[in-house]
Amino acid sequence: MATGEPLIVLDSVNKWFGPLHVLDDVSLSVGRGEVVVVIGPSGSGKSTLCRTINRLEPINSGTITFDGQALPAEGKALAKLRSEVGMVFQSFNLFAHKTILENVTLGPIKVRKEKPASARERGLALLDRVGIANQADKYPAQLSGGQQQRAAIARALAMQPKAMLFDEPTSALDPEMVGEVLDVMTSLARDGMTMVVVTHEMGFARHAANRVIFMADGKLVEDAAPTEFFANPRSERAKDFLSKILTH
Amino acid sequence: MATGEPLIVLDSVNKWFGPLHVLDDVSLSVGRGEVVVVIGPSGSGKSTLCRTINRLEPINSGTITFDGQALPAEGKALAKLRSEVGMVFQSFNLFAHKTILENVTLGPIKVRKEKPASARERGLALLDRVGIANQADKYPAQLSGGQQQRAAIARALAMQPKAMLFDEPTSALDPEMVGEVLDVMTSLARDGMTMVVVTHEMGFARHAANRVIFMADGKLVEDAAPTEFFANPRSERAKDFLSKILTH
Amino acid sequence: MHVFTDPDNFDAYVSGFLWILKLTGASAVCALVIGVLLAAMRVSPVPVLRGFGAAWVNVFRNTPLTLVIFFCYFGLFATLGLSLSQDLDLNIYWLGVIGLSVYTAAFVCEAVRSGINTVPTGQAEAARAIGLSFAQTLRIVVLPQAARSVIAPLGSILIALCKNATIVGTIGLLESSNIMKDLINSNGDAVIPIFLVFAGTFAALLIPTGYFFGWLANRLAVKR
Amino acid sequence: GDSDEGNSGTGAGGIVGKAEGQKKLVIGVKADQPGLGLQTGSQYEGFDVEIAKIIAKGLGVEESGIEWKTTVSANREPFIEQGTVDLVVATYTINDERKQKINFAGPYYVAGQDLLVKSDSTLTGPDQLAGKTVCSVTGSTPAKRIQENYPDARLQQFDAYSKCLPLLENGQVDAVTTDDIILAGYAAQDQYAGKFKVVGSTFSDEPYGIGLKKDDTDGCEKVNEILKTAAEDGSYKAAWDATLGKSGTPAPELDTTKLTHCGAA
Amino acid sequence: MSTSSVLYDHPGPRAKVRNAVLSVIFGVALLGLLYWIYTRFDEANQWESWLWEPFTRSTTWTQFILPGLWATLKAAGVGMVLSLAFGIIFAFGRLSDRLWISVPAGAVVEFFRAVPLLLMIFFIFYGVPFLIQGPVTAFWAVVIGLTLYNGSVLAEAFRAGIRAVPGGQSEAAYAVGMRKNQVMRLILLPQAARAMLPIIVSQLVVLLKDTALGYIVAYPELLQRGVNDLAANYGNIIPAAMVIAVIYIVINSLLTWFAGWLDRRTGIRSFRMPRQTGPVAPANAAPGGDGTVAEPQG
Ligand SMILES: Nc1ncnc2c1ncn2[C@@H]1O[C@H](COP(=O)(O)OP(=O)(O)OP(=O)(O)O)[C@@H](O)[C@H]1O
Ligand SMILES: Nc1ncnc2c1ncn2[C@@H]1O[C@H](COP(=O)(O)OP(=O)(O)OP(=O)(O)O)[C@@H](O)[C@H]1O
Ligand SMILES: [Mg+2]
Ligand SMILES: [Mg+2]
Repeated sequence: MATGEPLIVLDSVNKWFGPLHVLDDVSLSVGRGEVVVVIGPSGSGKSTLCRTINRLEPINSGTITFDGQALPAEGKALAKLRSEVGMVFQSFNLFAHKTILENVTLGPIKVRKEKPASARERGLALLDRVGIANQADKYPAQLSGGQQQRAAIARALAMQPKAMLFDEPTSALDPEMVGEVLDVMTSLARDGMTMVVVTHEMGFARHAANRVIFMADGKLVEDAAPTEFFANPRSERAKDFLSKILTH
Repeated sequence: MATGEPLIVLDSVNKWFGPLHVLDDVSLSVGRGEVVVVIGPSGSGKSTLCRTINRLEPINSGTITFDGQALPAEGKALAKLRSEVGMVFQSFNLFAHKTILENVTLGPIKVRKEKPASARERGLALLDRVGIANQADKYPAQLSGGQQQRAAIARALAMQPKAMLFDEPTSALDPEMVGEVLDVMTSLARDGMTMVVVTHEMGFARHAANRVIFMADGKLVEDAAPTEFFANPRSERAKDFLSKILTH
Repeated sequence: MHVFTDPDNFDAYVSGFLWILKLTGASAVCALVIGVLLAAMRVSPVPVLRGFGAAWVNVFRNTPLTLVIFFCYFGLFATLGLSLSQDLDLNIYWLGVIGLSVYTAAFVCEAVRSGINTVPTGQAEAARAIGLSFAQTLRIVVLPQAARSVIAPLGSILIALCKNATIVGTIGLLESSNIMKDLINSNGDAVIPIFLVFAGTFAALLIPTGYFFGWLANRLAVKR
Repeated sequence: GDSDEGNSGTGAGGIVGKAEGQKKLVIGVKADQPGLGLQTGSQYEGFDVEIAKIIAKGLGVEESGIEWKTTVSANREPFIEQGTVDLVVATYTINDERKQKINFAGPYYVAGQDLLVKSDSTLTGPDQLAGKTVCSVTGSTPAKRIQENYPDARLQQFDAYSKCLPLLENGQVDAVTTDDIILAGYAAQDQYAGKFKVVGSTFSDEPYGIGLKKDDTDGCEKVNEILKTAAEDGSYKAAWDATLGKSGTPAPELDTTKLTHCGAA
Repeated sequence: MSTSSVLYDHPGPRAKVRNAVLSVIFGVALLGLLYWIYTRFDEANQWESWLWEPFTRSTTWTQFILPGLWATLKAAGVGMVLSLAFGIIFAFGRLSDRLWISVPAGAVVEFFRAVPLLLMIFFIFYGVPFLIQGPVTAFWAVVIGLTLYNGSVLAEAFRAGIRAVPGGQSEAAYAVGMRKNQVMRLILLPQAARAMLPIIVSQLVVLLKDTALGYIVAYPELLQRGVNDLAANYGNIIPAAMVIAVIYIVINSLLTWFAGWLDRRTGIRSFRMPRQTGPVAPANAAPGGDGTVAEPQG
């Protein structure tokens, strides 16, 4: 699906946490409309990779460009960049003291200075799209995990982002709720959203991803089409990982 | 595998949390050496069922017998019963201020008044059995989730229980660690341990269970052999649930 | 009870508690303002401000209040010449308010800071991820949630402040502890009833205050 | 009620009996009054302390048998009533209110409330205190007297006189008030030498007594006897000269005719 | 500082400059203020050598400060031991299932938390002797007062700590067959004590400072000996108070440091309060923010 110049480009990115080399010379480019799934064992640096893209984590060396521009280091420019990159977390992170609708409209109103009325209208439409329009006035704690995560997706979409980052969006969910969140994500992918998704849901990787990236120990070990990757992983690490995760 | 009289018998058990009917006339018997897997949507009462069997939750009506005797209501007799029923929790619940080995030997020493030396020896053997003998002197927080859960299983086994209850033992684990815990459970099942297992791991249900029980809204909806249940669920609820959980 | 039927004694009792209440009221407001400022310094990205906040907290948490009050009188007033009122009592009162405020502010700062720490980091990250600025993140997302988990500890601090107000008696304000001492000195036969009346008044003021803050904290607690 | 429960009765329970039997006494003195009762480390020194030693000696108790106990103005009666101390020699003014609770021997000295001012001050008496700031100890008799008789004076109170002095030096207070003898003790201290003066117009009589248990009449009479002897044999004068007399003030006469009746009347 | 860094972004180049500038401005202002205070004290002759000279004499230390310090430490030490015992007993009392235990325990704790320590100590010294028909020494008046107040605060801290231990810990203990008192003793209390260690320590610091209130019954502690009595001898009350303040700060910092050291040494490092994962029973699991700060009495 990749068209034109790539939207996200990482070039020789390195990052340390103290002595720990969490991102080891990672280069990656994600084209517009492309869906990239990142998998790998725990601690391999997947979340960190995700978080560097909207600079929730600064990097130590290398460059990251988004939509042709190097990531700004701070200030307004950085806030603007972040509002263009939606992010969905494993633990939802809905603002606990705001209703679902307020969660969704907060960004547009405070960052984009949209009028409350129009933000509200768009917010309701988005909640409807993710299937929880009837929960708009509840607080996050009153919703099931699946509903919360869908609200979090709506919140990110409300900023009309150019790309979306998902960090294990379903791994905190009860199994019967995983499906409803994956459905929303699949429909986003179909609508042409550029997505980077850290996940263990191999089903999603198989049908929705354009590429699968396998990380281990901070290194980008494999980068392949899903069919190829699952049928025929090249590295031992990937084989080992897949065997652990797919047997049961 | 069921032999002789059943080990655990629940007869018309009812339980309310305030207005909520969490266990609705549940009757169930588990034979010696039998492995029963309990599945069902979130909130259907699976955990509660599990917890009533060693009376971590008291019931409102009905009877539960264990090894031919009605569950004692309190005091020494209750403590003794609990020590005969091993329990493994979703969140491991290892004693955070004790090392792994101390976790395993605490029950034998303090409850069974075993000598520390012999408890230690048996404890180490059990840790070896679950594959973490080399972690004996670490604290829970220093172990991965999979290792912690195996330690929790060893802790339960140290009391030489007549039956083991598992409440979603793998759902707090990273996917690549699920396998190692299921392996230990499968080997226990093969050795003839009586087990009640609440889980979403359909693979385990398929190969290790003698029976699968499906719960919904506090009711025991289906009770069947695994092959039969997965191939041919009788109720709509079960069909719906399976479709949600098996698609991705 | 004959002690309190004497109108002079009764007036003294009332005026003693009035001083306590006035000290508590003014100091509570000042301590809250200073404490929040200090907390803001302690979480700020500016090292000197962080150091200043930490030093303040360490100094005042480790010095007996009696000494702090002493320095307010002998340092601020007697040496630096800070006179806050022509009226002797009012001057002592305001010096007492300063002492209680700077001392209590150290505890308020720690309460607010640990309140900020109870807000899961994900909340601030999510706020930044939708493009909120630092100030917006703090104002719209972090502080409202921190405020709620800070209420119960602030309640305890307020209660302690009220009791601590008795220490201003050491620089000559005739607040309840001095009044009680006086009454006991001149009514040695009624020590126990006198104590029970004073202790009981404090209990009657402060136990409900504690329950009120507990209730408020529960009501406003953010469900997670 | 009557304090006759065994340990606190007269006779054997009084100080005479205790001094004879145990050769020990617990004596309460001030700890923070230069010239009268000042604690330096474990030692106490001052006129009161010397008087206490004379009385102990008269009762047959060696200096080593004395256990000194710090008292403050507020805890003297309770200490005596509760038996924490046997005797109190601590700038203890005899008055009727106190006589209700305890017994007084003495007076061994008649002090009077006075003012301590800077050497160059023009204050000559309490009548000029209006609008001036006077410093004293919270709840003390001198403080109360100022409050009642000179309401126009501004009264600053602390828990100890030692806090008043730096303020007097700074000019934050115009005078310190309490018994002249106490003031003299401060004025005579090295570090204030030449800075302060005692005004010298006393406006009250403060006969200093020796406090003991209310019902210990025997003890009281014995103490009075000892004081009489001390006046005669010069030990009273020696006590003065060794302490307050150091500043040059000659020893006062001890008027033995004024000694109390020990509650006998 | 990792805790606060989540609040703000990792500073970029402009932020770094801004922070440096703010640091300099604020630092200079602060130094200026300190210098001004210094000169004002100088004008008031507070730096004159005779005021400070006593502190170079050993007798000042051996006769005033050290005995005072010893009295302070003695009262604080005994008070700490008794407060901890009182705290544990009353925490358990309040958590008891039996109303006739929990209600009186709660009332006692609430009462002693509400009465100013100054009044408490004064009353124990002057009032209690009437009740027990015998004297109470200044030492015990201070120690008992400290125990009743700080013990009550600690009881609340322990109680909050025990309630903050995730429910799973006690369930797991019951599940291996422990009785209620074993669960309390072996599982809950050790974890609560460790989790609450910072609060316990800061309360002990408060306790140590509170010994200063002993002045009201003429207990010869550090403040009494080192400020009032010392100044009665040398007439240098402000310098004396400065020296004593520094001593308090040093001792309390040492206490805090010692607790930290103990903390690390006993391997608590590897201990972390477990997080409750998975579904939490909505009822009794509310480890609220209560009791996370010591009560700043005296
Ligand atoms: N703020 C931090 N400070 C120090 N170390 C960190 C920090 N965040 C992450 N790490 C470490 O960096 C490594 C990579 O972390 P990361 O969260 O990116 O892994 P991951 O692949 O997302 O793992 P998981 O599947 O468990 O989420 C880990 O070893 C982790 O402990
Ligand atoms: N202590 C409690 N007090 C009140 N309600 C409770 C309590 N424990 C559980 N419940 C409620 O009882 C119902 C059944 O809970 P239970 O934990 O047994 O379900 P479950 O099938 O194990 O669900 P899950 O798959 O989410 O673990 C739920 O609605 C739950 O909210
Ligand atoms: Mg991750
Ligand atoms: Mg459950």
